[in-house]
Amino acid sequence: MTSDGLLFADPTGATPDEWDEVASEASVDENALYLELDGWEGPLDLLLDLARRQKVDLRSISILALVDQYLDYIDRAGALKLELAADYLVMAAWLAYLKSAMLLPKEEQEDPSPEELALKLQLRLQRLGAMRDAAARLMGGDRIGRDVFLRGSPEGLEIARKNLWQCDQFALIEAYGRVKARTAPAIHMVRERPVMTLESALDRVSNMLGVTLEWMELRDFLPPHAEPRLKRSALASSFVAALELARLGKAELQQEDTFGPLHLRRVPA
Amino acid sequence: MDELARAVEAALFAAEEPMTAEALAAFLGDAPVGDVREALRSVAGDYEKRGIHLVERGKRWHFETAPDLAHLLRREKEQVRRLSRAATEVLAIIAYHEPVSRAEIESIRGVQTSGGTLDVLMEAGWVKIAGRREVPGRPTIYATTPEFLEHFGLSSRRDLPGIAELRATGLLDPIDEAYDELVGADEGEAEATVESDSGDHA
Amino acid sequence: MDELARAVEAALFAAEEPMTAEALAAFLGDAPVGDVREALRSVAGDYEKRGIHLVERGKRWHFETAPDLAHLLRREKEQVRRLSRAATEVLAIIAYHEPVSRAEIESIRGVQTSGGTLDVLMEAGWVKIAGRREVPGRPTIYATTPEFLEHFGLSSRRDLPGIAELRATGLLDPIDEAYDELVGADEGEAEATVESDSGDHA
Repeated sequence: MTSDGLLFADPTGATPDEWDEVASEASVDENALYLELDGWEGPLDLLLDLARRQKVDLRSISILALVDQYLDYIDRAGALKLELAADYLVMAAWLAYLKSAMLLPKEEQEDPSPEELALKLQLRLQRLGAMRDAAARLMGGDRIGRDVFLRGSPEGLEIARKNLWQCDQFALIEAYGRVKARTAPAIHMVRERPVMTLESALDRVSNMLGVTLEWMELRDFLPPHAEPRLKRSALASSFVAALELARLGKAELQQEDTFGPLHLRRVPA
Repeated sequence: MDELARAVEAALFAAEEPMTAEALAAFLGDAPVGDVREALRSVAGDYEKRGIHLVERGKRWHFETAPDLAHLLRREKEQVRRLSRAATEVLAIIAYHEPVSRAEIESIRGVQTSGGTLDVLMEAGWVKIAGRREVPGRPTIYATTPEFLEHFGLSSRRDLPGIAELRATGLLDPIDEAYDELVGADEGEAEATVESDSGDHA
Repeated sequence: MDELARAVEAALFAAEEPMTAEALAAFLGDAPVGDVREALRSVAGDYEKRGIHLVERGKRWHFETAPDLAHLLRREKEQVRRLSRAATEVLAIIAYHEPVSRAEIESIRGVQTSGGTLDVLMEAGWVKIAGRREVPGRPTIYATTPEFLEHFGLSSRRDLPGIAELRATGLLDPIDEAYDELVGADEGEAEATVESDSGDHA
C-alpha cells in the first residue's frame, strides 16, 4: 500500500512504544505531531494500534468503532495540514465506504458484502498482530552477540591435504619410449603428382571463353579424360583462373545456390 | 571422560563455525555418527551448569557463554546489529511462514516491503532465497538459514516462540482460507463479530 | 560451581586475547583479585582431564585444546593420485638423462613443461634439485632420488632399459610401423596423412 514507512512520533524522539500517548485522545499534543520516514509503516499498522488501544481481543473488536477512530485520526491530521501519504487517504476512503455500507439496509448491499470485507480486515489485523508479537518475542531471545557470546578467537580446524603420488615402472619406461618415438626424426616425402598450373588454366579458360557468349559451367573447362588427381588440380586452378578473369572484367560469374554449379561467360569487350 | 567426547569437545571448541554431528564424525576420522551424537549430548550435559554451554542450533553444535551472564559480558561486546522495526517484522513473517514470497509478506504487513529490508536480512545471513514458487510469475520465495537459528538461540524452527499455538489457532493460514473456514464452519459466530447479519457469503 | 568461577570461565572463553587475573577482576566489576585467582585455579582443575584446558602462560590465562589432541585439529589427509602423462614423461626423461635442466627436458620432450610438473615430482619425493649447470644462465638441474628407485623397484638407474632394449620390446615400434604403413600401403592417400602428428601412435 505504501512504500515508505511513516512514523508519527513526538519530536523529543519518542519510540514506537510511546505511540499510544501521541495518538490517544487524552494526551494528544496536536502541535507535536509530525511525520517521519522510518519505523511506522502503512495504514494496517495504524489500524492495528487503534484496535489495540480498545484493549480488547481483536476477535471481538468493533470494526465500526475502529473505522470511526481511523477517520477521526485522519481528520485531525488533515487539520494540522500534515502531508499525509496518499495511502492513508486511500485507506480512509475505503474505510468510509465500508462504514457506509455497513450502515445501509441489508437488501441494498453489494457483493462482496461489507461483513465479508470487515471480517477479512479483522483477520488481517489478527495476523499482523500475531506476527508483531512473534517478532518481539524473537528479538527477546538469547541472541548471539547480545546475550550469549561465541569463542573470542577460535584456533580453527585445518585439514592439510597431502598427495600420495602413484606411478609404476612400466608407465615410466613406456613414457620414455613415447617421448623417444615422438621426437625421432620424421621423414616427409612429397611425391610428384600431376597438376595443372594456374598459368595453363588461365590460358585454357580464356581461350575456351572466347568461342561463345553463352553461360558455361566451370566443369566444362576441365580436360575431359584426365585422371582423377589431375582433375582435382585442374578444377582448383580453373576456379582461380575464373576469379582472375572476373577481376579483370573479362568474364562474369554466376552461382544459383550454395555449392551449386558455377557458371561463367565472356564479357564482350 | 571418554576419548571421543574429549575429541568432540576440543574440535567444537577450536572450530570457527558450528558443526553438525556428521561433519564432526567425518572430521574425527569417520567416527560413527551415532557415537558422536551421544558424545555431544554427554558433553552438553557436563556444561549445563557452567559458564559456557554446548548448544544445538538447527542441527549444528557450538559453544557459547551462558545467557544469564549476558550482563557481565555485554558491556564490551555489544556487537549485535539493531534491526529496524520493518526488518524485524519481515524476519518474523519469513520465519513463521517459510517459504514465503515477497507478495505474501506484503499481504500480511499491509505495506510494500522495500527490497532493502530483505537485503539487510540476507546480508546478515539470516534469510536466503529458497527457490521460486511454481505459480504464474514464478515469484522468488524466502526462508531462514541455520545462522538465523544460531543467532536467535533456537534449536529448530519448532522452537520459534508460540509457533505451535499460532498454527493451532490458524493464524499462520492465509486469510482467505481462514475466512472460508470461519464462515463455513460457524455462521453465527462470524456474524457476531461483524455486528450485522448477511446471508450472502459465497 | 560458584558464580565468580562461571563468570571467569565465560569471560575467558569470549575474550579475544589471554587475560591476566587483574584484567579479569577489573572486567568482572572489580572482583577481588585473590578471588579471581582462586576461581581460575578451580576452573583449571575442572578442565584438567577434558578436551580443553585452561592454562596460564606468562601470567595470562586462556583456554586451549588439550595438547594430546593436537593431531586431531590439524589433520592430514592422504590422497592417492596417479601421476599425469606429462609428469611421467618428465620423470622418465630425468631418470634417463640426469642431471638435466628444464630447457633440456623441454628439448627432449618437444613440448614446454610447466613448472607445476616439476613441483609435483619433487612433492612426490622422486626428483630433487641437483645443483646448477656451469653454463651461461646457470640453469637448475634435476636428478632422481633414492626414493625414486625404491618406488619403481629399481636397484639402480642402470636397471632402466636402454634404447636398444626399448626398441626390442616394441616400445619404440609404433612410429616405425605407422611410417611403413603410410609409405607402403596407399600411395594415393599417403600425401594427405603422412604429415599428421606421429606422437599419437605410441
